[in-house]
Amino acid sequence: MSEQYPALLVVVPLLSALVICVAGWVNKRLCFPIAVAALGVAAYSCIGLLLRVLDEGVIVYKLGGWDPPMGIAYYVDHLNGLVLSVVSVVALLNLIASKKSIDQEFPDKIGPFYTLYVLMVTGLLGIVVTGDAFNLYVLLEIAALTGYGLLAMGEDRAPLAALNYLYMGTIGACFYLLGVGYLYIVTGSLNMVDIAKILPSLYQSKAVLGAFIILMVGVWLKMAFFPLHAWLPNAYTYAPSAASSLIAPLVTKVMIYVMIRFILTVFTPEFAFNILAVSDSIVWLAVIAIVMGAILALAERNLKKMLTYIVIAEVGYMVGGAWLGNRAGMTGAILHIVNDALMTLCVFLVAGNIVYKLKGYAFDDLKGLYRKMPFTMTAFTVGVLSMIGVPPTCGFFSKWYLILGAIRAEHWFFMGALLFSSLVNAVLFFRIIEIAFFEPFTDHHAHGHDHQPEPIDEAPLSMVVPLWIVAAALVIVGIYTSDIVTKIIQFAIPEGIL
Amino acid sequence: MIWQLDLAILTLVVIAGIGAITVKDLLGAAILFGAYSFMMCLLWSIMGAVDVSFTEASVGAGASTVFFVAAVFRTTRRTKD
Amino acid sequence: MKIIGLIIAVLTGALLIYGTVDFPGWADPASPASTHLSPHFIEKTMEETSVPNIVTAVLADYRSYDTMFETTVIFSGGVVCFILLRIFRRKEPEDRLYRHVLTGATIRVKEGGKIPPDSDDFERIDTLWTPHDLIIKTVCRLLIPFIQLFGLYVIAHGHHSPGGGFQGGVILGASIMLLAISQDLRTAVQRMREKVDALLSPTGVFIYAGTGALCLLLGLNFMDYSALASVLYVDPVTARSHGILIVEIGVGVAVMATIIWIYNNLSSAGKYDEGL
Amino acid sequence: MQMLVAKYNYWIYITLMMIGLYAMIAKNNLVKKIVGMSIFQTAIILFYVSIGAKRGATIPIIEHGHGEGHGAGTHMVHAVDYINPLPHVLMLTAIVVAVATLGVALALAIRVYNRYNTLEEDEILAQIREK
Amino acid sequence: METITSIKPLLAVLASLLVVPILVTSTRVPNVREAWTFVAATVKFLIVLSMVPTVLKGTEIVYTVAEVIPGLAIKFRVDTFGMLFALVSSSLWIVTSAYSIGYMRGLKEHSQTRYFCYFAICLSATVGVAFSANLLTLYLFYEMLSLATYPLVVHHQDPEARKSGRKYLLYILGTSIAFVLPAMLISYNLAGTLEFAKQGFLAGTASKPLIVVLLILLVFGFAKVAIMPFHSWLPAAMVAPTPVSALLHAVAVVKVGAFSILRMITGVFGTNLLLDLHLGTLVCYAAAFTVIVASLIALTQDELKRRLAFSTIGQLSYIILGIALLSPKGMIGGMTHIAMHAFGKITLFFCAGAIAVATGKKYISQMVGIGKRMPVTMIAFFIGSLSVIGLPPCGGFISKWYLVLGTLEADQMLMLFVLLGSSLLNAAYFLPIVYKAFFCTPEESMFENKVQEAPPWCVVPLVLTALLSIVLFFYPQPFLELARMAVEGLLGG
Repeated sequence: MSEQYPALLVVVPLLSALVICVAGWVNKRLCFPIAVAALGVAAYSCIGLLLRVLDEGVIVYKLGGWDPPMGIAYYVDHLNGLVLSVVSVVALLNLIASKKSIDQEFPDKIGPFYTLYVLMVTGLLGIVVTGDAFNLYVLLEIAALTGYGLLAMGEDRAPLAALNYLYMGTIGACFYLLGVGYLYIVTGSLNMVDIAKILPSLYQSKAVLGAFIILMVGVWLKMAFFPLHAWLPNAYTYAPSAASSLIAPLVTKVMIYVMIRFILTVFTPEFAFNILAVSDSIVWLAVIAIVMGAILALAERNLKKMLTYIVIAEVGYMVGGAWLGNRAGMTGAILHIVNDALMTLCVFLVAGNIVYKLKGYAFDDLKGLYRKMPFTMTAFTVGVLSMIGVPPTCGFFSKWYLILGAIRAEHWFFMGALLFSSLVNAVLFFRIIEIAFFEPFTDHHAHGHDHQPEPIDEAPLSMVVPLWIVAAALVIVGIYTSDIVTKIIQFAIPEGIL
Repeated sequence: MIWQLDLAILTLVVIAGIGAITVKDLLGAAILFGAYSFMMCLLWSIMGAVDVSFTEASVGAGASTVFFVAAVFRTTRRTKD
Repeated sequence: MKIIGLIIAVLTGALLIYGTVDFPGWADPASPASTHLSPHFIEKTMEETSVPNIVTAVLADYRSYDTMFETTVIFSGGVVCFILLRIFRRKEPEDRLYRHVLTGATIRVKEGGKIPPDSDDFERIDTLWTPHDLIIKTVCRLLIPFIQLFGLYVIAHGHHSPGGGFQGGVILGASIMLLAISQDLRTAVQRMREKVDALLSPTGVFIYAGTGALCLLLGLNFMDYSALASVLYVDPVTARSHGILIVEIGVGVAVMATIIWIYNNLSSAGKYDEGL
Repeated sequence: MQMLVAKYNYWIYITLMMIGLYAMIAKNNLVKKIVGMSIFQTAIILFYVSIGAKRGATIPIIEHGHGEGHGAGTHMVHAVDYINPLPHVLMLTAIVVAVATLGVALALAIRVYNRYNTLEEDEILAQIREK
Repeated sequence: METITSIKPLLAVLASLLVVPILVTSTRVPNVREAWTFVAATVKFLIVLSMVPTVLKGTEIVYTVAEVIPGLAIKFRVDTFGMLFALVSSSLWIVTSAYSIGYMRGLKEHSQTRYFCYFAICLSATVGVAFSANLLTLYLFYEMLSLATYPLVVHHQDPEARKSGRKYLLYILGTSIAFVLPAMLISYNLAGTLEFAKQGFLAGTASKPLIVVLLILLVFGFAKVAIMPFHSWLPAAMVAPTPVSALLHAVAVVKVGAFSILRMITGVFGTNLLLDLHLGTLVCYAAAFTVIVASLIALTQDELKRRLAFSTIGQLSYIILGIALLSPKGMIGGMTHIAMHAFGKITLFFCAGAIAVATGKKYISQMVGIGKRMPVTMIAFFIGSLSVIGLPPCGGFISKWYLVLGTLEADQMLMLFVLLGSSLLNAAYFLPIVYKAFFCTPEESMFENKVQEAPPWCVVPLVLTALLSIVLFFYPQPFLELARMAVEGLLGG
């Protein structure tokens, strides 16, 4: 069966989503196990696929048995394999962790919610695995549509925020589609590898340039790259916690993947870095993105919204890293896809747990949380350390490569921006930790010393255990950075990039 | 393909498009959008894309417009721009 | 905002027009798009799938994976509309309005009051101003079966003429929408219950994806319909043709149900009352 | 001039896209934005469809293909005779995506209207700010 | 140089880390909890001690934990210099634990479990820094220490403590992220390695301006050493409970800073490189400035702990100064000063804490006549002062002697005067306290008769450290020997 892994990882969740939708009308309790099983199979296939790629190199899977470029084909290489595994594992963990909050927030719409959840994961996995530019668009739209639905299910401003996201997301997807159209008109092909073969003779073509720009702008819109980020904070803040902790870690990261895929495979680094000579300005944009994200985050007094601005800053990390145009920077960007997915998941799961117990996430609600929810907050601390970039958590190591890339490219401002954002993260999170650790929980003030400890009121085990797994993963991935880099990422980057 | 017809319809499409976004009544905008879609569908059949124009006729001019009308009825016709 | 919008639109337009400079001429038969992949599709389709309508063949076979997700997109659109709008526990108003169909008189029924059950003479309305036009109702009633028949034809004849599952599905859906507009939503929902929509919609997609998965189970790649040959007892090329038909039916079912589902939710804002 | 003749189609499509894009960004009314979105998407579809256009070719349904199926007796098919079918296929998908997006967008607009009782963005923002 | 592979360094680090879960679970039974603290402290000390003979033989103990970045591992290497530092900190942990018990119980502090847990983590980090084989590992433990001290600094949880905590983190974390991290990466990019080498791994890889930039980044980046202008966190952090101030701000934290800078100068840049480029002087001036200014500020402080804090700032710069002289004697002096100052200063802090426990007084002006009520404490205080001033018969004399020799050897007369002048200043801010404590008329005394010595848990440790300070004058061999070997290894080997 292992040769069918590429198909399974998309088809199983898709079919299960349909079954869940039916099951939602029959027996609501069936939905969750089916969803877990489906994502479990997907995660199994993804990891199996990654292991196969490590053994055998690039795997081509022809859908419908048609040879590319006639039919649609998957190209699974090291880059895909890695991102696929991350996406599927993150989605699975979040699903398990979110069950209680889903039950709590949508008692009568459980079926459709799980349907959308699994469909969204299908879409994201499909985006990552596909080797066809147009197919990517369709899957993009699946992920986006389900995302709008999931995000809009939140509290009162959520529909408006989701509608704004929809406008921006649609513009982004349309730009992407236009870019693909421009490429199609000059190459006549939709298959990424095939396009890449035809393109070198067309590098001077204005159409290719136009295609490139419009495509990148589209992808940036979707990943909320500054200054195209305006839709993101509200959309993620007011979303239900199960949705925000799925979407925040994955969607931006998958879009970064798309960008890297287009740089590396379709347009080739030669075109993107050498012929165009725009990398420097894009890194500058990334610098602004990081700095602005950090500053905007500083101004927030609301945990979840603050996290969303950090997501924006992190997007800047990865875009900048990818566009530094050297091996270290690209390694950093790819590594950061993995790490950032995990750490964003970690902090958003914490936010979810807090919302589940406290129904609020303004800073004032967080007082005394360390006593009240010690396990959640311990995991939060690990996530925070990773976000700041303290070794041996994984956040440090991707930052390591990004900074190294900046040094090798002699782009000091990017390095400065990375350090600045680390510092701001430290300020941001220690502000929270201070409130949560040292301020008493209820309004009964700590008179003198030796007051009675608050009773522990931890989130249920099914939410804490996945959270702890993620927190542990942050450290483990950090320690195994060397393996990830030498065995996977090194092969994901073409030889041409030094 | 007759380019005069093509050009004429293209002009109408642009007019319908501009009309749809400028008219100060959402129901009117919905109907103009229907007209726009239908014009579009004509254009495509001129280009020989019969399947696409068939789809646009049923979806763009049909279902989409109905959706618009439904939504306008459920909300309001009022618009400031 | 208007200025910014204008600037962005003009900039985008300028970029796009700049890109067109290096385009091949419009409708140029020698353009890459017409010479790279499409000749294969045009010349080989009959041989490989025995479907004369190339669009159908490419849609449901060469690029069937795309189309599967296209169906999934509309399905997810339906689910999203449902999850966003549908209101289950709505407080019923105390007074309910009914119209006596034959006379057109409106009756207000106080809380606890009932109209004779099993009576076709009364219909539930929600506002005093609810239009009622016999001509439209009757004509539409007459028209709907033919529309549906045409829809079925479009699905079934997709191999040979323009059309296929998607267009047919929309037409079928439109027939029910017509019913809902000409009568009211309650009548249409009585014909096709919400649950039926909600079940048919995933079922249609399931037919599609399930066919693909069946190929996978039969030992070939996903969506490789030639694997169906052993099940259908035909040669692989005909099996492809049949496979296309099966998935087109799936598309039709899914699209029909979903379009109706979306319409129902939109037109009643999730309350499933009289609709428009 | 020659370029104008060869390319004017594209330019009109781009004009349409600009109309849609402008409406999406600049309009204040949420449903107007959705109209703009649909116009934008349709214009892109138009662009794609026109890629497939081919002078001197007919619709992509093979003549003499009816009835006898594949195999013996089929006429030789020449690519120049038929319009490029690939963009059509893609655009069928795109239309479906467009209608699904439209449905979702309208559903969201209805939700927003139910909450704020208006569709004007500035009025909604004013309401939010008031709180 | 011979090397052997052994897991002992890792065990030494883990000993105090692994005890944390046990401490957490035994919150309800303070006696068990504190017994475990002692067990861990002893075990750690014994492990460190067990490595001493090997190290004294000139063998290095190496252990690689994990290769985290290709070619760059989390790795321990126990050399003589690291051993010196580990020995100081792990031995003082035992004493401080005892003192903590007395102090925390005496003042009925809250959240004692948290206190002991983070204390244990701090010690792990300190020993980790001591045994680091490369800059990455050092950075890791350095950051760990910064974060683990934060809860200790903010122990009181009142607004003042939180403000100080913020300041502490801003300085420590801020400088390490903004200065050390980029410097580390730039060095890595230049040299391709971060492994500490005898003559530095940067030698011959970079131009002079770049070296200067890196030197500045690394010297000021390790802000724990409180070189001006990055010193003001240290007085602020005095809000912490006294044992914390004692161990962390007189011993572990600040000494980790000093240790790190010594490592940078010797292991990253190498003395030869700095000598060639005449960069030692640069650091010298920074340190000398800090020495003088800090001593002057200390004179003006009325709060005892703050005066001690500024004294610490000055003394730390002695260490830096000693190393930056780049002469063998000076380096020996600097390294030995880590140990000598640690014993002296911890005594002083213990005394300050004991006074606080017994009387609640924090200001020097309120301590007139205290010597009559708490004679043991104040005699210990006197001994500690002598050691810090650098007078016989205390350990501090030994290190200062070598420092002075170092200035002569390096022909830095200016530095000689700085040292001597600052010793005078030291005397000026310590001895009056002692004088007023003992010699005053009964009318002047500010204390009632009922004031007693602090509880034995407090007094015994401070007597112990005071005695050790004296013992180290007569028997400075372990530390002196280790320092001499380290310097020989660096310069001669």
